[in-house]
Formats: sequence, structure tokens, C-alpha cells
Amino acid sequence: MELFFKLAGMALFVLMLPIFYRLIAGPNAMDRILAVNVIGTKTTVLLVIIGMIFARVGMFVDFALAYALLNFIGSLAAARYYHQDRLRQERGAS
Amino acid sequence: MAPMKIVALITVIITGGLLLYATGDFPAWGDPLSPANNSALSRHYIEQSRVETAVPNLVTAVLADYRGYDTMFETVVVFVAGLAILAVLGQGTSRERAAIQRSAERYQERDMINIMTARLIVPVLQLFSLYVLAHGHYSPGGGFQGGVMFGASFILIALAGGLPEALSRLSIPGALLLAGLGVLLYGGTGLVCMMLGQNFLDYHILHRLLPATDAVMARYHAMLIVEIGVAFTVTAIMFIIYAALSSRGRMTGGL
Amino acid sequence: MYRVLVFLILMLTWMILSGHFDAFHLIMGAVCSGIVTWLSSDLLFEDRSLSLRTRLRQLARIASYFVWLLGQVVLANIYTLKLALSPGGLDEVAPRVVTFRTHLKSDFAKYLLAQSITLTPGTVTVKIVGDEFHIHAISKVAADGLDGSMEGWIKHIFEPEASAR
Amino acid sequence: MIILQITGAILVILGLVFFLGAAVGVVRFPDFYSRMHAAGKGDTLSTILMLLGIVCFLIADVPWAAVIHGDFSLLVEPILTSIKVLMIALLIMVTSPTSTHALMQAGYDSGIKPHLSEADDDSTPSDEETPTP
Repeated sequence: MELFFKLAGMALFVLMLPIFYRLIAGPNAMDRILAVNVIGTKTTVLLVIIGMIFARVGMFVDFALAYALLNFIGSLAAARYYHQDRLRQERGAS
Repeated sequence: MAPMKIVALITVIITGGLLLYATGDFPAWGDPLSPANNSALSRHYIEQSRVETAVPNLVTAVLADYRGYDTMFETVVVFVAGLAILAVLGQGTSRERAAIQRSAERYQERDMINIMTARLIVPVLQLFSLYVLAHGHYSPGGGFQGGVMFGASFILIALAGGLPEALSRLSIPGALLLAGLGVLLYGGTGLVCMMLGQNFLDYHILHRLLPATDAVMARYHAMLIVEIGVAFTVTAIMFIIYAALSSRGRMTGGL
Repeated sequence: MYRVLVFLILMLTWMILSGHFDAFHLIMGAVCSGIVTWLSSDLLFEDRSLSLRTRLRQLARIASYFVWLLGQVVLANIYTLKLALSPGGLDEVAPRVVTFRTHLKSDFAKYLLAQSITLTPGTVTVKIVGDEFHIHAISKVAADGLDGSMEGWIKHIFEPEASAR
Repeated sequence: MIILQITGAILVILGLVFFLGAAVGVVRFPDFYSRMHAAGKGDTLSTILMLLGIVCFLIADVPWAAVIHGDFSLLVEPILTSIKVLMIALLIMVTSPTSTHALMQAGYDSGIKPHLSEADDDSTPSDEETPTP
């Protein structure tokens, strides 16, 4: 079972690589925020899987919960910042 | 910009590479022969902390008890950082606040979906942060982590409902009071220990004041008090930093 | 009344989180739930005029709605998966913005509708202006999927008298 | 208990498959908005499925032989952990559409050009509009 979770965690990481590509290439800032958001959600799962591998899920679940909450606040903040920044620029230009 | 970006990228890659290289020197997971296990001091912590403080989580015992000075001054550093940000950016004059309020309201309509999600999440987030704070003795956590998450709950309110909404829940003077109270709670615990005739932050003497505790449980409970102080300061300073930076010191508008 | 309800919900959450059931931790849980109730009980349950019986009925209907929604979410993902993986899938990608008006009244009902639209096949709520929903649909098929059955469900949850007629 | 473990494994693998769809979509789709579709949905469902799979494993791990003999205290911790994992799943189900929506709105209002296909302009009930900043 530990082997299964090791493989699952590795597969999850490998599947994150295309998203890393979007993070580096992504034509504009929103694409990068999107990529960070997806990677953040997946990190939540990865934390629980690490907990399964170490057989300490009770502990890692707390990290995952905290991470999920803070990741949401982070992407919301990034989106709001981008939004307001653009609005400010437009107001400045006009 | 482009050359700077390349320099930054190279710096990041080199730093990351060095860090990855350094992980190779780590002792294996749970290795009894690792250097950290072999000094007399760390052996004392590992073997005796459970006996001396009744706290199962070794990290918390070391952080809040054995190295209490360290943590206290970390808290003070956080406090001073918040004060410095307010000193540099200012709290905004009331006239400026009113003027910007009017112009801000025009283009800044809040989004209903974000507000509803924030309403659902904020109580959970606050309760979870208090749980992290209170269970620092058993599971990873403690004052800093709990405080950051409690501060984040106010930041979430500010992000979704606007900074004025968050400021009506935790005003800047209120936050400053809370931050000061946190440092006072920490330092005060130490001072009470001194008054009872012991060294600064030597908690075991507190069993004279706390009901139904012996010298060991006094250390256990004093750690919780100290962690609450840390959480107060961190919560307030997190929110102050966010409010000041997101509104460029004007305390209105914001993200 | 609602404060007590919020307190009880928070206390239950605390016990799930904590896992220690001795007196010290329970008292600490009561204190912490009390603090959170005091700070932010006004955030939960916007409309406090409803009786608890109505709330419970709504809760039961929301639960059955959730099961249906979960099925729709799976369909959404199979659709996206098909678009992403099939070589000709990109030809079908034809994004468009659709606007429509809703008849739902309460903010929470609109919220539930918006979140459900975001979760289901090929559609994302871009913004809500008053009663008007702006939906971004990834393809024609997805845009045609917005036939109002979801709105009917939600109307049934929150305004059962209106939808019965 | 082997059935639960197999179910859990299937759920985790299904989650990975859906995440594969999301990852490929994020790379392949033509514009920001359709990438957001792939990311938002694939992400949510695959997270939920994988967490459900992990719950299956957690329940299968309970020493049921001891529980049947009356030692219910062994049941408490796995059950609480499972509920916490389900809480994360519920949380993701609430927060993920919200951040998708917030990002979409930010992109829309700041005028990122959507990739609108010219091929089919039969604007049936849909009234297409270009974002006016």
C-alpha cells in the first residue's frame, strides 16, 4: 500500500509538470496565477498522500487543511490585486 | 527589465540547486546517529522534556519553554515590524480617507460570490486557527501558525468585502492594542515568574498561582498562555501589514 | 437563537478537529467556539427570519441536490477530458459569453446557482450584476446545456411554494 | 476490507486521470478562459476523488478484528481523520469554483482578449460580447 501511494504521489508530481510549463511560459500574469492555483490545490492532496506514506495522516491532514485555506486566500488575493491594478492603470490613463 | 529577469532566474536556479545539493548531507530520516541527537543538550531535550513539562510535542516544549527568550524576542520583532510599517506608510488622515472612499466606491463594486464564500469560510478558518493554537502541545502548531491563520481570516474578509468591512471588525487601534497585549502577556508571564522569586520565564514556579497544578503542569499551562500572547501579536500584525500595504497606508480602498 | 445554533455547529467542528475529549480540551473548545461565535456569527445564516423547521427542510433538499450536482460534475469532467485529450477536440472549443436573467431572489440561492454553473459542463460564471448572470461557455454544446433545469432545482430548494405552481 | 482498498485505489487512479485531463487542457487550450475551464473543473473533481480514495484506505486500515471484539476506542481516530479529509474535500468544492470565478472575472474585467471562434456565428440565445474594460 505504501508503494501504491508512493507511485500515486510521483504520478501526481509528474502530472504537475505541464502546469509548471504554463507557469513559466504562460503568456500573461493571469495564466501564471491559474497555474499556481492548480498546483496549490494539488499540493493539498500531495500532503495527504505524504501522510499516508508516513502513516501519520492525522497530523498531515491538519497541514493539508491549513494549506487549502491559505491557498484559496492566496489566489483570491492575486486575482483581486490584478483586477485592481488594471483598473487603476486604466483610470490613470484616461 | 529583461536582463534583470534573467539574473533573477539564474539566482533562483543556483539557490535551488544548492539547497537540493545540501539535502544530500542530511542524516537519514529517524537516524539515531545524526549529529542533532548526539550533543548532551539535545539528548536532554529528547529524553527529559516529556518528564519535565508534560508536553508530548518536543518542538513546542523547546520553543516556548527551554528557549522562551528566543521566542519572546521573535514576537517582539514581529511587533516592531508592524509598528515600522505603520510608521512608514501612516494610518491615513480622516479627510484623505473620506475623499478616497468616495472615489473608490465608484469603481470598486464588491463581488457577491466572493463575499458568500468568505462568509462560509471565515468561521471555519477562525475555529481552525484557534484549534491549531490550542493543540500546539500535541500536534504541530502553536502561536505563530494559529496567529497567521487568524490574521488571514481578517484578510479574507478584507479581500471579499472590502477593507472598510474588515476594519469595522478589527480597527487599526484595536489591532495595535491586541499586538501590544500579546507582547505584554508574554513578558508579563516572565515578570510574574521573577516576582515569585525565580528567573525570568522560569514557569514552574507558577503553580502557586494557577489552580490545580503542580510544577510540571504549571510549565504546560504557562506555555499555552505564552502561545496565546504570540498569537495575539501575530494576528494583529498580519492584519496591520495587509491593511497598510494593500491601501498604501491610507486604510481605505485596498484590494 | 441562531447564535446558539452557530455555537453548536462550531463546537461539533471543534470536537472533530480536536480528537481529545477530556474536560480541559472541551472547555477550551467551548471558549474558542464562543470567541468565534462572538466575532463572526453574523457571517453565517444571512436570513434569520426563517424558522428552524424550514432550515432543516432546506438542508435535506440541498443534500439531495448535492448528489445530483456531483453526477453533473463528473459529466463536466468527462466532457473536459474528452476536449483536452481527443486530437480533434480543439475544433470544438468555441468560447462564448452568454448572459441570462435569473428569477431567484435570495443571495444564497444565486450563489448556489453560480457555483453549480461553475462546476458543471464547460461553463463558468464570470460575474453577476444584479439579476444578470454572465456565463462563459467553452463550446456551443456547453452553452446549450444551460437550459434552466439547474435553476429549477434551486428554486425548488429555496422557494418550494413558487415552483409548485 | 480488500474491496475497500480496491475501491480506494480505483478512485485515486480516476482522480489522476481527471487531473491528466486538466493538465493537458491547461497546456493545450487556446486562450486563458478555456484554460481556466480545464483547470477549474479537472482540479476540483480530481482532488475530491483522490481524497475519497484516501478515505477508503483509511477506513480499510482500521483494525476491524479488534473493533469487533469491543475495542471501540480504536475507531475514534481513523473516523475523525476521515471526517477531516472529507472536510478538505468539501472545502475544495466551495473554494475552487470561487477562485476560478475570481480569476475569470479579473481576466474579463482587465480585458484579456478571449479567443472567439469566427467559424460558427449563429448567436442563438447567446449574445456574444467583447469585454469592454
